[in-house]
Amino acid sequence: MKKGKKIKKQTRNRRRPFDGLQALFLFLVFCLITLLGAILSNSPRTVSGLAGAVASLQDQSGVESPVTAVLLNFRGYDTLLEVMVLLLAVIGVWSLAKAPFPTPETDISPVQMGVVRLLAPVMCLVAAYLVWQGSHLAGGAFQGGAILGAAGVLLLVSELPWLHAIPVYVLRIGLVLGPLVFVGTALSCLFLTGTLLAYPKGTAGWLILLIETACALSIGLTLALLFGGGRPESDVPGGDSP
Amino acid sequence: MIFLADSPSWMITPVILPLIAGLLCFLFSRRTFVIALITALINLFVACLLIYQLLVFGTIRYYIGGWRPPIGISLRTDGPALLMLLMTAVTGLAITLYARGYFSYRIADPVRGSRHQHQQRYFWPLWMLLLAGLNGLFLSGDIFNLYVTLELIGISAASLAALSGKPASQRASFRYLLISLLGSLTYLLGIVFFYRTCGVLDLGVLQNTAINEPGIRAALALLTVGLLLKTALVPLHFWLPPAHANALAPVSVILSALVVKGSFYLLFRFWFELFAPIVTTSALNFMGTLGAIAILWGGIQAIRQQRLKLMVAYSTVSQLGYLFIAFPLSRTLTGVPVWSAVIFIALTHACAKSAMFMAAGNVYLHLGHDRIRNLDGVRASLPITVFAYGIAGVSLMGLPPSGAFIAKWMLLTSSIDSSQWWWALVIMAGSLLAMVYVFRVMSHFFVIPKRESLKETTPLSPLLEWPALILALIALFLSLLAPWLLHILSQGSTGLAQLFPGGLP
Amino acid sequence: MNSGQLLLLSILLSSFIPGIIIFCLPEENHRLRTLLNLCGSIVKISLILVMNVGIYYGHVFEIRIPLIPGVELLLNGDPLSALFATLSSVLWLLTTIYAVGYLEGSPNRSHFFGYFSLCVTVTIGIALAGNLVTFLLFYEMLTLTTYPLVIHRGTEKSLRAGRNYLIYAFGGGAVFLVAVVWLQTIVGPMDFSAAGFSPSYIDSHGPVLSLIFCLLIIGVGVKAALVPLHGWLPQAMVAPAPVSALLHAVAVVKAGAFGIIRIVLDVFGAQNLLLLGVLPLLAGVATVTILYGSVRALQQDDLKKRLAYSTISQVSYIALGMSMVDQPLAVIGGLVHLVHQGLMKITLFFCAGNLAETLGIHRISEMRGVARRMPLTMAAFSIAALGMIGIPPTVGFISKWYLGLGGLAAGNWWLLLVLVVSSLLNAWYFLPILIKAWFGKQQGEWPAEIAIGRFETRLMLLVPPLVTAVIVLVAGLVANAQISPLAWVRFIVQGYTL
Amino acid sequence: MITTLLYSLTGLILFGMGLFTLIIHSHPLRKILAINVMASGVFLILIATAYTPLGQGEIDPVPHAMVLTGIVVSVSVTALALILACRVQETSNRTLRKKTKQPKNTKGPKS
Amino acid sequence: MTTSILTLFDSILILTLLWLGWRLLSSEDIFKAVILFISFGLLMALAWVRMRAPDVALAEAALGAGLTGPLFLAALRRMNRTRKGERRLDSDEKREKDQKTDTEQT
Repeated sequence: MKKGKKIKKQTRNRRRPFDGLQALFLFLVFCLITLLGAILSNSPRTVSGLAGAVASLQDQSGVESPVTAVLLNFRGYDTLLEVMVLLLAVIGVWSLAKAPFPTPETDISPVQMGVVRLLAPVMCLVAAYLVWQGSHLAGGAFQGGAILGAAGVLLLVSELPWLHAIPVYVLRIGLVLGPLVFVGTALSCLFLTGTLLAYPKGTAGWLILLIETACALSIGLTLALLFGGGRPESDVPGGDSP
Repeated sequence: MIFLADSPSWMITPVILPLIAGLLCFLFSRRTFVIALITALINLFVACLLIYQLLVFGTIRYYIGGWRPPIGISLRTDGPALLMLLMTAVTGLAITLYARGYFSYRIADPVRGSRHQHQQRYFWPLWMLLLAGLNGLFLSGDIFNLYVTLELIGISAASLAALSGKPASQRASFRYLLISLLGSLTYLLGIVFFYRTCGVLDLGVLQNTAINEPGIRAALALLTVGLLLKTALVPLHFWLPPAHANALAPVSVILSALVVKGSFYLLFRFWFELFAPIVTTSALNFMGTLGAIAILWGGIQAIRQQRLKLMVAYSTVSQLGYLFIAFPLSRTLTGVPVWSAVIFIALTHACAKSAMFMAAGNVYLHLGHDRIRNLDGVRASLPITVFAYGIAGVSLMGLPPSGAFIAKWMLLTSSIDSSQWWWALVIMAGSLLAMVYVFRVMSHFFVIPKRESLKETTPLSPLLEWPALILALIALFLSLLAPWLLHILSQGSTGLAQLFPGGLP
Repeated sequence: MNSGQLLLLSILLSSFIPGIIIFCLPEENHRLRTLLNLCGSIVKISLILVMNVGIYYGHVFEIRIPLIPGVELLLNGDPLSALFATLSSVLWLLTTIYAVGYLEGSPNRSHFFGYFSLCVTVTIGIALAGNLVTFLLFYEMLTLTTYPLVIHRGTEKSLRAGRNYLIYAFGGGAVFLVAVVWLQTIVGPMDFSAAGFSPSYIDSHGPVLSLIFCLLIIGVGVKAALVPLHGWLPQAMVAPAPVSALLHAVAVVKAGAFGIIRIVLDVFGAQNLLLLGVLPLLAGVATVTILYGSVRALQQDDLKKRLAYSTISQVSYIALGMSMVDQPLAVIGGLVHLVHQGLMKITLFFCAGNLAETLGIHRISEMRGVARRMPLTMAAFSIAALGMIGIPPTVGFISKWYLGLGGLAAGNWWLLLVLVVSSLLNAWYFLPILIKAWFGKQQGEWPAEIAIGRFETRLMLLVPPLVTAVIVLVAGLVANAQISPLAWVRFIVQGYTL
Repeated sequence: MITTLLYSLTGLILFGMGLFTLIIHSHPLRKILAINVMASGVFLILIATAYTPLGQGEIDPVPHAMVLTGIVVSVSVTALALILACRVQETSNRTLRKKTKQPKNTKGPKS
Repeated sequence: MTTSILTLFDSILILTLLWLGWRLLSSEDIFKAVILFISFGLLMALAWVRMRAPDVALAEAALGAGLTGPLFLAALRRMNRTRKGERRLDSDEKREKDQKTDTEQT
C-alpha cells in the first residue's frame, strides 16, 4: 500500500504528461534517425578501411593480434591519451568528493568472505593471463585492467579493513604508474630511435608487454577507485608527500 | 640531435610535457606551482620555436611511431594551428601565474584556507592535463585522435568547473559534462560516417577523398553539431554562462578563453579546409545567422545580468557569434583573406576575455561579491585591475588598435563588398551592445562611494593584477602585429591556399 | 627611422610618457606631477613648432605602419595638422596650469592628470592622422580617454552625462567606421590628399558616395555637436571646468570640426563635392545649428550651459565655411575660426570656472557686480565675449569677416543674413552678462566665497584666462602679420586648388 | 552486408532513443544511462562497419581499437558523472537544509 | 542453413537489444533501469562476439557488467541515502530500514 503510493508519487515526479514539446523532440529525433538511417542504407560501404594496411604491417608491429598492434603500436598515441583520460577521471572524482563513510561494522557473511578470498586471486590470475594473451589473441591491458578493477570492486564491497590502511601515496603511485611507464617508454623510444613511440627493432613485443602490464595495473586501480567514489579520508593536502 | 632548433621532435613537446607535468602534479603535493610554471614557460618557448621552424621550413608533419598515414597518427604544424598554440601558451602562462596568486590569497584566509588548499591540490594536475589536451588538439592531424583530445579537454574542464564546490557550480558542471559527452558522442558518430565512406582517419588523406556525397555530408553535419555543442553557439549555449560564471576565477579564465576555442578551432578547420569543397553557401549562411543571433542575444543578456561574472560569461556567448559570422563572409574574394578574421577574433578574445575574467575574479576577491550594483569605488582600491578591465573591454568592443578591429574591418569590407548589409548591421550592433555592457560596469567602478564603507582587505598580490593587465594590453595592440600574424597564417596552410588561389597575402 | 619620423613620434610621446608616469605616481606627489605635466607640454609645444617650421619649408613628416593589405596607420604632418596640433598643444599647456590650480586639494588627481595627458596625446594623434583609419583610431581613443574625465566627479549626474556621451560618441564612431569601410571598398585605400579621390568614381557611384559623405559627416558631427547630434554636450557640463575647457576648445568638439574639415578638403575634395552636390546639405545643417544653438543659449541661466550652447552655435561656423568649399575666402574663415573659437571659448570657460571656484557663482543671475570683486577675470571674459559677438579688433571679427566675404563672393546673400542674425543673438546672450557684471550692484553675499591667493583668486587660475584673452586681442590686431593664425591658414589654403 | 546494415540501424536507433531520453528526462541518473545507451549505439555502428562475414576477408581492427578505448573512457566518464550527480544532490541538500533552518533560528527569539 | 540460423539469431538479438534499451530508458524505477542496463551490457557483449570483435566483447563484459552496474548501484545508494537523510534526519528507525534496503540492494 505504502509502496504503491511511493511509486505513484515518483511517477508523477519523473514523468510529466506527454506534452507538445516532448512530441516535438520525439518527432525531431525520429526525423534525424530516419535521415541518418536512410543515408546509412543508401550508401553501402565501398572502401575496405584499414584492414589491408594493418595486415601488411602486422609483422613489423611486434605482436600478433591486430587489435593490440593498432592500440599500442600504430595508434599508440591515442591510447596514451586515453590512459590519461582515465587518470583524469580519478583526479576529477577525488577533487569532487571524499569517499563515503564506510558503513559501520556490519558483519559480512562468511560465505561472502570465502567467495572474495577465492575469487580475488582467480581474477588477478585471469587478468594477468589476459594481458599476456593480448599479444596474440583477444585481450590486453584494457581487458586485464577491467578484470582487476572488478576484483578491486569486490574487495571494496566486502569492506576489508586493511583496504583503509593503504597509504594514499601508494595509491597515487599506482595510479600514475601506467601513464608514467607509457610516457617513459615513448620518450625513451624518442631518444633511441629519434621518433616518439617508434619501438627499436626487435623490442616492440617486450615493450608493448611492459606498457600493457603497467597500464593494466593502473587501469584496474583506477576503476576500483572510481567505484570508491571519492578521495580517501587520509588524502589531506600536504600530508602525503612521498 | 633531438634538441637542435630544426629538429621536428619539438612538435611533440607541447603535448608530452604538460602530460608529464600533470602526472607529477598529481603525484607530488608540494612545489606543484613550480612544475606548472616551468611547463608553461617551456611551452611558450616551444611555441615560439615551432613558429620559427614554420617560417624557415614551412609546414612540418611528424609521424608518431614512424607510421605514416593512413595507418599511423601524424601531427602537423601550419599557421592557424601554431597561432592557436601560441595563444594557448601565452594565456596559459598568465593563467598559471594568476592561479598561483589566487590560491595564495585564498589560502591565506584563516577560516577557509584548508578548503582552498585542497582545491589547489587538484587544480594543477587538471590544468596541466587540459593544457596537454588543447595543445594536442591544435597539433593533431587525425580525426579520431582529435576525439580523444576533445575527451581530455571536456573531462578536465568539467572537473575544473566543479572545483569550487558550490552547489551552483556543481550543477552547472554536471550539465557541462553531459553536454560535453553528448558533443563527443555526436562527433564520434560523425567519425563513423566518415570512416565508412572514406576508410581513413588522417586529415591529410581525408582532404583528398572528401567528396560530395550523402555520407560525407551527414558526417560533416554530425561533426559540426557535436562541436557546436561544445563551442556553445546559440541556441546550444545554455550551459555556458552558469558553468563559466560559477567556477573559480582562474578556472573561468581557462574555460572562457581557451576551452571553447578548442572545439571552435576544429570547426574552423573542417569548414574552411577539410570540407571546404562541399560546404554550400546556404550552410555558411545558416552558421552566420546563428552567429548573428548569438551576438545580439548574448549582448542583450549580458546587459541584463546583475552579476559581473555572469555578465562576462554572456559576453563570451556574444563574442563567439563573431567567430561564426565570419563563415558566410569568407567566400568573397576581396584580396583580404577574410578567413583570417576568425583567427584575429579568437586571439583577441582569448587575451581580452582572460583579462576580463581575471579582473572580475580580483573584484570578487576584493569585495567578496560581484553584484554590479555594489561595485562602487573599486577604481580607487584596484586601479590596475580596473585598467585591465577597461582595456579588455575596449578590445572586446573592437575599437581600433585591438585585433578584433582588424577582424571587424575585414568582415565589414567583405559584407559591404558583397552587398550583404545585414551582417554589417549585426556587427556594428554587437559592438554597441558590447559598449553598453562594458561601460555599465565601468561606470560603477568610477563612482566615488559615499562613505568609506570598504572593509579592510589584504592587498592583492601583483600576480593577480599584472597578468590581467598584460593580457589586456596584448589584446589591445594586437593589430600592430597583424602583418606578422598574416605572414604566419599564410605559411603552410595548404588547404586554405587551395581554397583562395591568390587570395593569400 | 629618419629624423622626421622621430620628431612625429616624440611629439606623441611627449605627453604619452608623462601620462603613464603620472598614473603610477602616488596621489600625494603633486609637485613631481605638475613638473612632469609642464615639462611635457612645453616639450610638446617646442617640438610642434619645429615641425611647423619644417612643414613651412616643405619637409615631409610621415610614419607608415601597414597592418593588413589596404589598412595602414599613417601619421603625417601637413599644414592643416600643424594648425590643429599647435592650437591643441598651446591650449593644453594653459589648461594644465589652470587644472593644477583648479583641482588643488581634490581627490584622484593622478587619474585626472593621467587621462588628461592621454587625451592630449590622442588629440595630437587626430591632428597628425594621415588617413581615415588612423583618424578613426584616434577618434575612438578620444572618446575613451575623455570619458573618465567627464565622470571624474563620480556623482550620479556625471555618470548619466558620461553614459550619454558614450552612447553618442560610439554611435557616431560606428557610423563612421561603416562609412570608412564603404568608401574604401569603392575608391580603394587612400590617404588624405589635396585632391581627394579620382572624380571618375562619381559617375559610377554618385548616389552611394553622397550617402557615404553624409554618414561620415554624421560620424564626426556627433563630436562637433551638429544639431540633431548635440545632446551630449550641454549635459557634459557637470564635469570640472578644465574638462569643459578641454572638451570645448582643445579636444573633443574641435576634433569633430577638424574631422569635417578633413573629410571635405582631403577625402572628397572640393571638385568632387561640387559634382556630388551635397554641400547645400552641410550648409543647411550648419545654419540650423548656428541659429538653434544661439536661441537655446539665450534661454539658459546656468553660465556653463549658456557657454555650451554657444559652443554648439560657434563651431558650426567652421562647418559653414566648409560648405562653401569653392570659395577660398570662406574656407579661410572656417579654418581660422577653428583656432579663434578655441581661444575665445577656453577663455570663457576659464573665467566661468574661476567664478564658480572662487565665489561659487554658477548662474548668470548671481553675477551682478562681480566685476568689482574679480576685475581681471571679468576683463578677460569680456574680451572673449566681445570676440564671440564679432566686434573688431578681436579674432572673432576676423573669422566672421572672411566668412562674410566668402559668402559675398559666392553670391550667397542668405549667408550674410545668417551671420548677422547669429551675431545679434550672440550679442543678445553675452551683453546682458557683461552689463550685469560690470554695472550691476552686488546683492548680498556671494554664494560660496573662499578667500584664496594674493590676487582675486589663485595665480594659477588667473594667468591662463589672461593669457588667452591677450592672444584673442593680439591675434586679431596682427592678423595680417607674417606669423599669425590667419597667415598660416592662408598658407594652408594655398595648398588646395579651390 | 545485410548484417552490417541491420546492426548499424540498431545502433542508430539506440542512439536516437538515448538522445530522446537525455533531452526529456530530468533525473541525473537517467541522463547518464541515456548517454551510455547512446555510446553503445555509436560503438555498435562502428563495429558493424568493420564487420566482414567469416571467410570473406580480414576484420578491420582499427574500429575495434577505437571502440575499445571508447568503452573504457565511457566507463570512467560515467563514474565521474555519477559522482558529480551525487555531489550535486548532497551539496544542494545541505544548503537547502541550511536555508530551511535559518529562518527558524531567526524567528525563534522574536516570537 | 547456417545463414538462416544466423539471421534468426541476429533478429532476436537486435530485437532484444532494442526492447531492453527502450525498457531501461523508460522504466519508472531507476533501480530497475540499472538492472536492465547491466543485462543490456551483457547482451551487447554477445553482439560484439557476433560481430567478430572478441576484444571488445571481453572488455564490455568486464566493464559493462562488472563495473558500470556496480557504479550505478553505488551512486543510486548514495543518492537515496542523502535523500532519505534529508527527509528524516533523526529517525533511528528509518535509518535501520535504509540500511536493510541498502544491503538488500548490494
